[in-house]
Amino acid sequence: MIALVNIKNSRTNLEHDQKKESEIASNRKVIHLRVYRKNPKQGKSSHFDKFEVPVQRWTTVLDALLHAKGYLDNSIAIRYSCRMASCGSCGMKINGIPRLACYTKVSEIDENIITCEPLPNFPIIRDLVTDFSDFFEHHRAMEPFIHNPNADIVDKNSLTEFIQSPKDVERYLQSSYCIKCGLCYSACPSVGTDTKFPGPQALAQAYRYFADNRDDATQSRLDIVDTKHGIWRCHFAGSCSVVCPKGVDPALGIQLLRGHLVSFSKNDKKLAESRTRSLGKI
Amino acid sequence: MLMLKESQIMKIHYISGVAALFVVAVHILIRLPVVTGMPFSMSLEYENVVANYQNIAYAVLLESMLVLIAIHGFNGLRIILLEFRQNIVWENGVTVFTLVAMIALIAYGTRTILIANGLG
Amino acid sequence: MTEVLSYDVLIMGSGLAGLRAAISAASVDKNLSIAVISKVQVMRSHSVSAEGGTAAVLFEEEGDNRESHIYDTIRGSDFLADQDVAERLVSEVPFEIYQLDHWGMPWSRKSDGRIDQRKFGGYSFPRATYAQDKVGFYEMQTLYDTCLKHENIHFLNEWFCTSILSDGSNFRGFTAIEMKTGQFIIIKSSAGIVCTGGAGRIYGFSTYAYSSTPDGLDMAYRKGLALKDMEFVQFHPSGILPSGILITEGARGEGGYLVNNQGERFMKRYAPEKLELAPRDVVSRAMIREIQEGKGFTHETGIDCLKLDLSHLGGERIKEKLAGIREIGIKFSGIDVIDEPIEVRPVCHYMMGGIHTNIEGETEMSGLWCAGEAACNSTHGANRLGANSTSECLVWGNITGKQAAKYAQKARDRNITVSEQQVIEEEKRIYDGIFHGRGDLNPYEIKKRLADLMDSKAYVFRDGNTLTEALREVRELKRASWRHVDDKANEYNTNYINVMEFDSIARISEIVLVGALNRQESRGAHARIDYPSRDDVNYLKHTLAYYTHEGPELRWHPVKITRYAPVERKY
Amino acid sequence: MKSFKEDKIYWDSNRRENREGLKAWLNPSRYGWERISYWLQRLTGVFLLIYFVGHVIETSSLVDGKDAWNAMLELTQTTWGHLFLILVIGTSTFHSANGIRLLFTETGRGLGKPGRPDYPYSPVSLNYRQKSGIWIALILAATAMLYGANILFAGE
Ligand SMILES: Cc1cc2nc3c(=O)[nH]c(=O)nc-3n(C[C@H](O)[C@H](O)[C@H](O)COP(=O)(O)OP(=O)(O)OC[C@H]3O[C@@H](n4cnc5c(N)ncnc54)[C@H](O)[C@@H]3O)c2cc1C
Ligand code: HEM
Ligand code: SF4
Ligand code: F3S
Ligand code: FES
Repeated sequence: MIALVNIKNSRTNLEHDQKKESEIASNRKVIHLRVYRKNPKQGKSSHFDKFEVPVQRWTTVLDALLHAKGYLDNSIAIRYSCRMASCGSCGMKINGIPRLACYTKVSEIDENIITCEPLPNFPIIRDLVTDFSDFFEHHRAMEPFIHNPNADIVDKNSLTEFIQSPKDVERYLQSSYCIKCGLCYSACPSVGTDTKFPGPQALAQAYRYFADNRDDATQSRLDIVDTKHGIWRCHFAGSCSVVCPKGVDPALGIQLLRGHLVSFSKNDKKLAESRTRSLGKI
Repeated sequence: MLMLKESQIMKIHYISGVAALFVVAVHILIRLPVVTGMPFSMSLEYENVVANYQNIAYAVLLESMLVLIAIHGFNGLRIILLEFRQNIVWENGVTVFTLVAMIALIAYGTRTILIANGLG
Repeated sequence: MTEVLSYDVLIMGSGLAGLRAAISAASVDKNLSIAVISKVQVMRSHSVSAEGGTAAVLFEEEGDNRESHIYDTIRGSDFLADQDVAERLVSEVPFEIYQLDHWGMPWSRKSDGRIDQRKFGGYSFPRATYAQDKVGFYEMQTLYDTCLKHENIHFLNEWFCTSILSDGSNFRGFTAIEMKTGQFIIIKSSAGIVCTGGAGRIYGFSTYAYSSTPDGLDMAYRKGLALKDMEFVQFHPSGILPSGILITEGARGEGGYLVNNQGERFMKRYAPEKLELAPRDVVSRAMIREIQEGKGFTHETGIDCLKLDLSHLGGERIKEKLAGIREIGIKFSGIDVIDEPIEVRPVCHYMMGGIHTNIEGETEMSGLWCAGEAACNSTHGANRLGANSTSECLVWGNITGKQAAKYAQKARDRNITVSEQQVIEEEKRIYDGIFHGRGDLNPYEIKKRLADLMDSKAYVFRDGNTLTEALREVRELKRASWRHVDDKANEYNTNYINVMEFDSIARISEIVLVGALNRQESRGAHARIDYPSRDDVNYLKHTLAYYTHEGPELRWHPVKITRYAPVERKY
Repeated sequence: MKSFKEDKIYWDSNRRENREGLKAWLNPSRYGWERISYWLQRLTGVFLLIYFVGHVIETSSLVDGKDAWNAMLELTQTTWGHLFLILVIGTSTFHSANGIRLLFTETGRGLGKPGRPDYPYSPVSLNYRQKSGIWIALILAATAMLYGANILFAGE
């Protein structure tokens, strides 16, 4: 069935390629990448290394860093994985603002020098890599899971489904966009000094589960955040929402949750009805 | 230590803030030439001020202003200091310090009002 | 002295399969200590990138039925799937969907509040359960958050496993490097589950995360376990240029068209009935043929491609159901899919092959299970249907987690001993062999050459001569004198980790090529130009590859056929 | 064996390494108007508290009789003293006006509702209402300062 056509199916022919190459070369330019270097275990001092990296229209800061790592200095420490802004690994301070390296195109940054530093508010492990343990612990402290006596399905033969209208989903969906990249945590001024403050990411998750109508732990969720270093240490600086790459808007969730804490907002959440599904046999 | 929930403290913070806004407004209006009919500097003369203090309504106003702003302001300070360092000694120290400072200031201000009332 | 940790159940990998296994093991017994070891932090696994959906039969009252899901899966696999396994998948997956719903998964809903489903390639009913176009991400989030409920699940984040420990026939643990400190650590356990995911980074043009390297497969292979069906690599029709980031099949499920440079919906000539929603192997081949016939576009990088047109779906629908795709298009391709067609090209997307397991996910080593994309329990045969992989991860994550926990309960009081010899050998391999190895070639350059080779010579269409050539070159690169590690620090030494990954990439690429050469037929995702048709007489069987010092040794393994006799696939 | 309980207390151990610290409080740039509002609210709050304490002490000279009071007035009713007072007027106006805005927003009013964010994302909580609130507070403060200056310096 399959026609016997030229196997070189991947990049057509070479001549064609070369012509294109030269065309691209003409709009290719070079940027200067300044990378923060420090290994706390081997001395306190830090410095910046400078690299010249060729870039194209679609080159991201992550691409540029990986080019530097692969061909100029293998020892740059950097954390990355998905390269499509969905894993949250590559947060760093790029030209002064916390951003995802894979989500920041070189062409979006006006300057010709790109400075990469580790995320502030996270302890530095090495170079651009920071320690997220505190951050994850803060998330965990919010009990980010559904509290509901029926959360675990016990009887595999009688499956139930919670009835949730698209509207119900919309109440919490935005907060569940969070990829735990920590950008908000590093932009927030309260986190800058308060180590026990959960930070915008964790508080947004507190709101996410609070607003989910499958969850019935409404009061205990409020109690978790209503502490000395809890939700009230947010002063609506809004920087979390400014830097969030996923549109989570943690500032919104936090303020809404506070409305419930001072009982200014009415809580009209009704627990979702759970309906049994009939199942046929194979 | 004070057994208030943080949300209750913050409610007090907000309410005292807004209430303070009203009393301060009155306090300042009374000083304004449009209201008093005299130039600002004149309204500050000793006799005028003492007369003000001896007006009971005004003294009550002053006292509530003193209390409201002290509560609001020192709680604000407490918030800032709490965020500054986190360990038990510091945290308890901050609470005690701001409470004591608040009470001291209120007491000191109240003394002025009371004595001014007794001034001939 | 090497530090030794011990747990009751060890799970390598924190993707969908790994997290599902952890929860399921934890709920068997509160007193078991369970460790999830991963070379990335918990929510960074490649599974978060899965976009389109999870296949399950939910609406039997509306005409769907499980029989049909089973048959679609088997037909999609070009009859290389083990039919009992496909049946197991289909019968268990509805439970997983509802269970996720109970744990907080934001499934997209119908207006009456029930879980919604969308069309997907190769199915005869819309049965891809979706949550916008971020299914994998939400599933990961739900599972991770639910893991946090269990006090006995411990996360060892950013620990890079290097080998499997055994005492000949029984599993004994893993060796790992804690990346933060660079310490070499032995983790002992009586039960283990390998969930290291796919190996798509053996290709350069790939939808996979950079972390999807074949370390897990390589560990099993080096330990003498078989890798099954490695020649079957799925190429997804729509990867964007130049990054290879995926445009989900859900985009076509929602009604997107593929067009060639004459503006024609060419799929009508290749799959008149299913059009763009034919299985991926069919669509990818059609696309390459269009390109070869000169009907492709040329992307500004000079790479040939076709276009995927979504503009007729309308802005509101796209924003609601394909928001992620739109974002990806704008950001990484400079195209808003609401306004313009986006350039796409077949891209390495899934490995049907993996560590050989049976229907329960057991490997050939007692005490060791394998689940998810790393496993080959033969659900997918020669070609996986979209949305069936996350299903597989969930189902076998659950199955293996339970089994491993029960096994660990029985073995709890036994003392686990790890032979000193094994550990010393492993230390030698990584420290003397990799860390201190000397040479002059930049390993990153080698990696690039390997990937380019696979991209051009083991792509959608393959042929004997090029495969032979590729194999020769891969072996050369494998033997070349790599510079190994420039970076000599202990702390977070990614250079070191990268070289270990590249090492496994070279070995696994070789297996893919050997398998592809050996299979002289065209079946599913494996299309040979020199053997253009399926050959059920000689090749209706699985390939097994075993480690030898010289290279993989191949054996055959029968396909389990229960009810459905192989027929020609037409879509 | 590392136990989970130990993992859990990480952040109680007061780790401050690489925290931005006071720099985060004191640098209002980079993040937009809400950050400026945060910065100003805090600075004006502290400033007002200091002034308030000073003011209570200042007025207490009343109890020591007319001479003490006049001596105090002498000290404060200078050009610098007036400028300082104008600053107090400005800061208290801003702090109060912005404080009222914060009172609403910090309890979830006027922010909009969570919903599906569309790319490119613009957070609803940082909406126009918030920004205009901040601007109004600034304008009010400026007006109050002008008015105050008028009164204070007119008296001389
Ligand atoms: C872009 C994209 C979209 C997809 N969309 C869909 C879809 O819509 N529907 C569908 O059904 N399927 C989809 N898939 C396929 C599906 O996502 C994957 O098959 C599945 O997520 C694999 O999950 P996993 O748990 O097996 O492995 P992964 O998620 O890949 O996890 C592997 C884990 O192993 C760990 N690991 C690896 N090596 C080591 C080591 N040496 N030491 C320690 N840990 C290690 C990693 O850290 C990681 O945690 C998609 C795939 C891609 C690439
Ligand atoms: C008159 C009306 C006032 C209102 C409506 C008001 C309101 C507010 C509000 C809403 C906050 C913010 C709390 C937070 O961000 O969580 C605040 C903080 C503060 N206020 Fe006021 N306030 C007023 C007057 C004053 C006065 C007169 C003082 C001085 C004594 C003062 C001192 C402070 C301090 C020190 C803070 C703490 C700053 C911070 O938390 O960032 N306030 N006020
Ligand atoms: S809320 Fe946004 S910025 Fe913060 S961690 Fe989540 S995705 Fe990142
Ligand atoms: S930046 Fe911080 S102060 Fe509040 S609004 Fe965001 S958490
Ligand atoms: S690499 Fe995953 S978010 Fe950037």
